[in-house]
Amino acid sequence: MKEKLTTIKQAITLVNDGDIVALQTMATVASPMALVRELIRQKKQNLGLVVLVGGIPVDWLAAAGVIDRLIGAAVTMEQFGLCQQYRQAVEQGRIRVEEISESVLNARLGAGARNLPFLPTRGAIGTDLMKENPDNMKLIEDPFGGLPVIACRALNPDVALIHAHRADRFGNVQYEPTAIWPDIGIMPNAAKKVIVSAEEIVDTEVLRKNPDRTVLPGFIVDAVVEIPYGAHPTSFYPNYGYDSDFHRQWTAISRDKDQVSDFLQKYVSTPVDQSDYLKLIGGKTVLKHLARWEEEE
Amino acid sequence: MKEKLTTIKQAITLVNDGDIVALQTMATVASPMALVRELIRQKKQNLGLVVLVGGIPVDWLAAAGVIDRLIGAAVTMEQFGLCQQYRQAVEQGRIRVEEISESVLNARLGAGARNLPFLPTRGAIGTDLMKENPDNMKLIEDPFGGLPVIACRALNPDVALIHAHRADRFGNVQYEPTAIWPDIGIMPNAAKKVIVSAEEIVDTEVLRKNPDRTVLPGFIVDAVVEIPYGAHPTSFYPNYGYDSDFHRQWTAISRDKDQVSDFLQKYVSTPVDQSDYLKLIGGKTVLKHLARWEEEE
Amino acid sequence: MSADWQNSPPADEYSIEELIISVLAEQFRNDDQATNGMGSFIPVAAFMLARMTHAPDLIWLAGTVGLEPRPKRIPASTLEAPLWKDSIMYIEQYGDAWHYLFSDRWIEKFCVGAAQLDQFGNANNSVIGADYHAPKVRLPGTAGLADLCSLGKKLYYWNLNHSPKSLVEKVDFISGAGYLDGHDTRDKLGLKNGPQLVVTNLAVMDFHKESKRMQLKSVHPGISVDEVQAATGFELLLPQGTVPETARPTEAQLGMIREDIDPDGMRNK
Amino acid sequence: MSADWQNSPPADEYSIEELIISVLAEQFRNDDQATNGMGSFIPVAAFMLARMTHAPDLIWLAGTVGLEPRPKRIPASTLEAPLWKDSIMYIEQYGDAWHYLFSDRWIEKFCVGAAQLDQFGNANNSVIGADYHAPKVRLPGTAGLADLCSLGKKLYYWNLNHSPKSLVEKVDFISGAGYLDGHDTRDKLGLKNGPQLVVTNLAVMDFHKESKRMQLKSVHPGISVDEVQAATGFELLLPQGTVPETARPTEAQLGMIREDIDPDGMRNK
Repeated sequence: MKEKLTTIKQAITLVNDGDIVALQTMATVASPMALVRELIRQKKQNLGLVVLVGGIPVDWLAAAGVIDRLIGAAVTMEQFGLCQQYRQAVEQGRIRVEEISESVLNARLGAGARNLPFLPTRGAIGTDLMKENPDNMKLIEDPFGGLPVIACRALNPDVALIHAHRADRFGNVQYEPTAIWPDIGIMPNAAKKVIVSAEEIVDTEVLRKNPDRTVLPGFIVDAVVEIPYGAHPTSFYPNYGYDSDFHRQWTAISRDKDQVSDFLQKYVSTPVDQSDYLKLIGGKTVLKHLARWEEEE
Repeated sequence: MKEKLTTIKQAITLVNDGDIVALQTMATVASPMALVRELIRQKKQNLGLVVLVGGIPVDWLAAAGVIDRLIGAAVTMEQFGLCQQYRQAVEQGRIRVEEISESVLNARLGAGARNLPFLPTRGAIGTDLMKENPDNMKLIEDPFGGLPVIACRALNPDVALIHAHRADRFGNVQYEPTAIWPDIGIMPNAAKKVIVSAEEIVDTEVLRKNPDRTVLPGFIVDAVVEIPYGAHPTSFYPNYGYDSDFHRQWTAISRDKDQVSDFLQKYVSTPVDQSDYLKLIGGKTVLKHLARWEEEE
Repeated sequence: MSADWQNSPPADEYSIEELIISVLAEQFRNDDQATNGMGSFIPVAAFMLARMTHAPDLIWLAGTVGLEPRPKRIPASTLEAPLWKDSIMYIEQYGDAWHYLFSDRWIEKFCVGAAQLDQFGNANNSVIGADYHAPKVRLPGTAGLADLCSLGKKLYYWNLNHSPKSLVEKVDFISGAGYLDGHDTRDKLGLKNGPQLVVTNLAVMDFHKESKRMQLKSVHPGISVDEVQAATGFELLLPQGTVPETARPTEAQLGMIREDIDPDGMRNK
Repeated sequence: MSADWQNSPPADEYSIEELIISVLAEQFRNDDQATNGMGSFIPVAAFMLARMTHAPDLIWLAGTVGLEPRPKRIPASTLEAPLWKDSIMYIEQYGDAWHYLFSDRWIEKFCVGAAQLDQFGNANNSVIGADYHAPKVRLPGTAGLADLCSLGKKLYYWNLNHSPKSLVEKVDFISGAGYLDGHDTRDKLGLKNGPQLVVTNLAVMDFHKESKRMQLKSVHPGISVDEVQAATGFELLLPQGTVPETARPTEAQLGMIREDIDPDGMRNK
């Protein structure tokens, strides 16, 4: 097997300006935040994002001017509210949105993963999503005489960014039993390149104990880096919960340009590495607290 | 949750003459053999089978005159040879075969499970499978201007027969980590009814310990029965290997009508229940041997 | 299950959230299958209440992920792991969810909120304003709503802010198909079921059988028909005869909501 | 990995299966990905041999199920769990396999047998005889072959019984698309790659670059070109100049096959 272990800096050089980047993210769940911070540090430009439901990473990438388009089903931080930087950018026409439903996203990525030109869905029929997206969603007849379907055009993102529980140095990636969203279940399969951060790099022998938990084979992965707490401030079950305080800090200032700039300076530009970042966000005290999941207290 | 636990007799009454039955089976792997024997005992008629790769259960159902058509990708017992009773029936025109490739089977069942009229594949393009199957495979244009695809018509079998490692009385079904073939991974999802035999019926609490291993939710399952060694003579990893001696006994006589009749009388009609069957096939000595997997000796 | 819930008297004091929860709970039967999305504290409370009372076998797929979970109480998010604690099964969200959720074969009922809902039950969670690419307000987006609306689900909308801005004559953008232009315009696309009920802070509405226009079903205690009409951005159809009053939650229901289901008051956030 | 495999001399005594294994092993490079189906003792031995010699990083998806397994030796079935012992990953066969196997993005090489193979590399594992619904012989069926042939794989056929019945001018039924009618007829359907090599008990054949007709590449030691032609049901193209002799397996390769890979002799069954 081929060596895929590298540094976060090297890994993110695989992302080119203008790329379409598939980003693992739900409202507050499992997002490769260390990789996202590195995108900002490397001042990537004109990226397009593919998300199922984007949360804080989308807001940060919008705030930092890294992205100019988004393909996705929703952007929100659930109980923490809307992503204001993203919202402003869309309202001002700086980010163009191709809004698609979850089944359309599944179909576009599924077609990409299978190298098929399209997959069909009957979700979203009758909505305005189709009207705004004639290049990627076309109503076609069922050749067997049944109801028409929406053909959803194959989408192959240039690169997928993923955070996982463990990986070996050859890019074989495991996920603990938990919700498997399309961002891990299909996005990397459709992408042309895959970059993975993992809570820990382990010996391949460890993976062989639970082959059913391996979600990505090394041969589709291009780079893997070890980043403990790499999903902070999003949750990473069962390791740690989302950081409510951190999310609230962000939403408290996220409408204000200057404060946003200071925030990103502090949490994204200044830390020299993940260990430095973890100190900054509160160190062991906060991490211990998150490991308990606030709902369980 | 609703009670789904029943007897094998009751369970198989859910299968009607003429039904299309999706059958879990690979060449020598994991097949719900106790359910298959009950189909024969209840003298079901004119069943159609859907299989990925059929082995000994297909041969028995052919021999017993239960089936008159088959939709599948292959029928063979791998190192034990062809299914001779099936082969004779096809050659004599008693069983009509709709031969499809694995991706076409996946597409037909996947469309059925999603209630879509079809799913596309580019597998099988250029073969004669399409020519023989114009009702279910049609070449259609890509509406986005790419290569054409084969639209594979949705298939919803009337009933799926499944053997699993464990289930609760509400029809929630678990499978141990191992190969998950389409016969368990998609067939039951596409079927209108699902009948499951399980090595053991457990308390729901047992399932909650490993929710990632639950492969079928109770709400799609209609009947569940407890049948230890219910896949014999096929293998059921990790519980037991396939029974080579038994397969060889069958292939030794499977070309001869009278001997076949005697064989089925002995192993299918005579045993009053699974425990009786297990004594007949050699009892604990054989079962202990199979539990070791012959390749591991 | 509380033994006396069937004979419990209507409560005198309750919050509007508690009323909505009790109305929604009533919609779920023992043989139903239901699921919830993000920010769905009220639907989750309704499912839990239904399961504790008249519908113990209601199948619940928590957050579209966890089958038959046992959360201790409603957690701070309805799309995080604590909600699907102790599930029997995790539904994988690309493959399995397509079979169980994004088809019209299973999981028939869904409760959801919408920024705008129009007289034919079309829902908008996408943009406010006419220019899609430079909207006045960019809303979160359709998420799975576009799918569920078109895939034969029965949809139950809740709305804590009944106003001419949220109940509009025509939505700015159809993120979720209701009855489209009314009458048989939904049927003609082969879309089954659709919006069933709209429960707001003022009233309960359903849809006229023929025209598919939104129709007042009941007004909440203390609210007049005129008040409801004045707060609605289009003319509501009225039922024949007197408009009934929405049933109040019972004391037993309130006890369950406040003590067992949602002691942390997530329903009020 | 045996240290001296590179300098090992050609063996004097070897079985035809061992020769075929060594020829096939040669086709797999260090950066390839390969998989095997049922009854594939010879391909599995070839993969294992390649990994023990020149291609230690050859990715092997055993039985299309198990990634990078460590079977102790070739078990009695190439589609049962002992083959994928100690795998790094189990590929789920409905969803994952569609991405990795039934597309032309990954797993490029596949070794397979066919009951009939014609001059353009079209394969038949379905029926012998003209009447599809009452065939002279019902063969097992295409299984995944129809897919793999059309999905841009490079196919390596092996055949232990080179005869006019197995190598025919035109197959009775195309279960797996080769070069169809030759020339650009495969290309025109947008099908990439296709059959690369046919290794039989007599010879090794490949396909002419332009016409896509089967062409003799080498004859096995002790076999003449005439013998090969006489055993072939169509006219084989010949390479320019003398037809080379197929390289014999080395002593080191034989040692690995006999002692490590297949001590039980599954390759002869």
